Amino acid sequence: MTDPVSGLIYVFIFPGFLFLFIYALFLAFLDRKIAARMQQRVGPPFFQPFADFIKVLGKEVIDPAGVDRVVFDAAPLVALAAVMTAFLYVPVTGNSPLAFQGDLVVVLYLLSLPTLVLFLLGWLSRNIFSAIGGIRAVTQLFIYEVPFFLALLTPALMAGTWSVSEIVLWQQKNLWFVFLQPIGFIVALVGLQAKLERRPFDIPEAETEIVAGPWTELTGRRLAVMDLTIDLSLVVGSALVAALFLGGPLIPWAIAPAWLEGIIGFLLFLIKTLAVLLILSSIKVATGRIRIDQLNDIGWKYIAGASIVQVGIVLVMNYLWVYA
Amino acid sequence: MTGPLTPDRLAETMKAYGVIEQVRKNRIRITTAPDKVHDTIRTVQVMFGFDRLITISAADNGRSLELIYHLTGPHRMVVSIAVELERAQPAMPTTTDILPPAGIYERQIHDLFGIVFTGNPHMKRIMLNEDWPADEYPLRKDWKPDPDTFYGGIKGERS
Amino acid sequence: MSVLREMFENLLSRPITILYPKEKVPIPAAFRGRIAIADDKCIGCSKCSLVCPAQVITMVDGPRNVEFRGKNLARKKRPQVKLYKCIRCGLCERHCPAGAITLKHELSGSGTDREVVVT
Amino acid sequence: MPEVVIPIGPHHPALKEPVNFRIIADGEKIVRLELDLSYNHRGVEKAAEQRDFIRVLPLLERVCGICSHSHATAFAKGIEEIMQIGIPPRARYIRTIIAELERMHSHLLWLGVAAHLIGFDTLFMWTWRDREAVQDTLEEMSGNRVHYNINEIGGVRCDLTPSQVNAALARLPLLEERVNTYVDMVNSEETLLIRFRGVGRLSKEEALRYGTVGPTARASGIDYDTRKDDPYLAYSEAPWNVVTDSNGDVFGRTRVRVRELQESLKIVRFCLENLPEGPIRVPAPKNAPKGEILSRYEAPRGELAHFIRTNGTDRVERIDIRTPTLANWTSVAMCLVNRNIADIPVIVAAIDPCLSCTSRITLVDNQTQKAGVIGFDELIRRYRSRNPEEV
Repeated sequence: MTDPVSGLIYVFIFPGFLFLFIYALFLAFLDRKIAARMQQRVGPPFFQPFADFIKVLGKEVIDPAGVDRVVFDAAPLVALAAVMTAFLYVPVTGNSPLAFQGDLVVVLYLLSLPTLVLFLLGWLSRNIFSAIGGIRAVTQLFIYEVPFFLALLTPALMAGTWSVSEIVLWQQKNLWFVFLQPIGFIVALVGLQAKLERRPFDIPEAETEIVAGPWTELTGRRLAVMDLTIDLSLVVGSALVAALFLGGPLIPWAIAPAWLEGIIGFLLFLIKTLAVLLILSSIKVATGRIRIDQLNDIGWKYIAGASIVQVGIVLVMNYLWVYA
Repeated sequence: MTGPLTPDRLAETMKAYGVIEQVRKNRIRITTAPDKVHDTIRTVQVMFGFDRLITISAADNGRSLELIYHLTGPHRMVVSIAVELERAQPAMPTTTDILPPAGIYERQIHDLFGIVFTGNPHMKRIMLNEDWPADEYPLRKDWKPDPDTFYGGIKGERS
Repeated sequence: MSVLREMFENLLSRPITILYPKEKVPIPAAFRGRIAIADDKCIGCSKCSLVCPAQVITMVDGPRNVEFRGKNLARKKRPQVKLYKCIRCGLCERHCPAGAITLKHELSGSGTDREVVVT
Repeated sequence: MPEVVIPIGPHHPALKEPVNFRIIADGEKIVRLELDLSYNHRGVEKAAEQRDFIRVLPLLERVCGICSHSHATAFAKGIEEIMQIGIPPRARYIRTIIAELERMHSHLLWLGVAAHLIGFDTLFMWTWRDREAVQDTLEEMSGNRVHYNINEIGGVRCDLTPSQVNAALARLPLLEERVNTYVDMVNSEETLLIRFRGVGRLSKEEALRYGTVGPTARASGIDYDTRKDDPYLAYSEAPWNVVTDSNGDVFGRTRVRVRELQESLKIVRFCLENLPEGPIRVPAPKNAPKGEILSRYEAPRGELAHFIRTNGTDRVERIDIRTPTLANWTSVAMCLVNRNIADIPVIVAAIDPCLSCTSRITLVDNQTQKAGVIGFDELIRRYRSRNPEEV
């Protein structure tokens, strides 16, 4: 990082927390609006997620009997912090200055923290529904984690580097990975949908079966923070998939003035994350919730199988590439 | 079972069990004694294939309590087996062993009319709330909601 | 996945829900709304209070002479309806010989005093 | 996980109305359950004995919100039979139209709720949007979307003007087209198939033995339909046929209900097109002669039985209402054992429970896990031992 001021701005203002907060609320609104319009409903106004966040923040915080208050307050904050730091390594207007060799693994690890926090919350709140919800959250984590990581690591395998920014650079020179590894792209999208516990995979908080799963006892600011975490991880997840498979914010041919390239890069970033969001929303609208044992069969048979096949193809292509 | 079942053929064979009357085109009503109800239903089930219990209705006609078992079968005929029980000690052998759904209706009739079904596996209170006075049976004619008792949260004022 | 095709058609078409305060839903002719009593036609026969299932119509004395089927009657009583207890079933309107009591198209509104009466 | 008691309590997002399950589950598998109803018991039968025939009909309509016309028509046709008065053909046709419109709006409502219970909210929104066409027709004809109050002893309260008939006919083509899309959607949509197929399977013998009625029974291949077995109103004249299915599981019940929608559309179109002219009411006497009748009616959820006894006054001496949901509760209890917790809402919704009907008279499932009372398997063992040739 050159000088501390631009570093601070990078971390806190522009592609950092403030932008992430606003963009997350916008994406949450867009997600609900697309789903509503697909069901021929009008849908919420653009500030609805922000209004929800403020309202829930103001609500009274109820501690269930016999619950360790401190941990119950701290857990959502841990999840929020994890997701926010994950966003710093994802390139927004060009390469992220904080990039280092292996930041892809860090981002993936930070993204899976909220699920563990959900399990902890479920177990902590001493309520039968949240306990079952917590167990389901962790079971689902084991099912989709392996294929999701494999799908996201195959671009790194082909690009030969473990840093998200360098993968984006590699794609700038050659093809985007969505054309090179289509199966990996599909598995990544399905894994992302499962990580965010959205419609086909929202088994942990299946409201018609176990009230709200781990979310049952969350009230007031805890609920607001956890909701925000899920919205943030939607942004981080779709930005990550956009960066790894759709070429991120860089354009193949260079343009003279540096600041213009930054703006175009940012616009590209927006367009690509919105494209990923459109796909995720339509998955959410088109499907119904599946049971945890069905997820087990589908998860291990098809999704894991597909990601292993993808890794195989990438190894073969690497082998040919090196000797071609 | 020679040929399709006709009301008079059914009436003929069931004459042994009690008074028969033809209520409507396809309906027969048999009035029998309480202890003969069980095997009346048995013969009707086995010989004439009445495999479905429509309902067990109970009524209080002032003098005595009446129970009517309505059964129907694939031939679309309805047989109603009626039985009369005296008011003081209304008791009946249960029919849950030959009609599983009967367990449901018997427990409800027991709550509302106080007819005891001997042999019903679990005569738990089902319909009225827990603090309902045990010996009061609301649907009997002589029961009136007396104003000062509390019926599950509502004062018993006259409707 | 026939659902997909219809979903994307809906995405581009107008939503079907009506934003109530701005656009109003048309009220059909037979709608049973707020009760209204035409005092000039009422002959005080108290049929409506007998027929009312919720027993909210009480007859209060209201002497008046009324012209009914050519004859001139001096009626003694007229109906009074507890507005917020009325279930708007329309039986009074159906059984009133003089067509005095009808259900309008407006809603009966809401209020705290359950004994509010419409005469 | 040790055996855990999960209270799917009276207030639960999956249940539209208050019913209480105490599920004893081992992990995700349900081991035993105890079901308890009567949370909105209102003593309708006692109240009905104190109202004369004009004032009792609105009360009976309020036994249930969704099948209000069923209760009123079953009662009215029972009393008319005791009084031996025949209602004019136009009134019969109007009652059939309202009955079938009520079946359509009840089935569409159920399809939406079933989709919502497995999280498929899109179908929920679409079915309830199409249901509005049925509700608008009902509101135009009777003045109210739910309690139509169209019945009277001796006929119908208000007539159908030609404009109402044409407005209703104008809505039918769109409804038919939408219902056809739902029929193939139910058969081909993977999201529904994966959650409905094989869940809560009832064989034909089990369905008969547990006394199930309506679409739940017809999905297991039993062709009982009171409109065909004991024809009333205009069902003998309208061209329609009984819908049965062989699957027996929730998927089968969905198919039966959706195809019944098509049949109802046919009946409504037939009745609207040849609505006979003539009066809509016959003056009915004030008192009914002494007598009793079992009036059977095919409500949207199954066969509804009103046992009515009159004693010569203008009030009913006894009315015993056995609603379809009550008859179906046993099959729910039997289907739920050793299923997943995730399947509870689906299986419960499959019989389309209408608790306000049932709560007027209630049921508790006959397996309780209290000490001293036999459990479910013991009940079956005793049942089998008593009549080996039966099972």
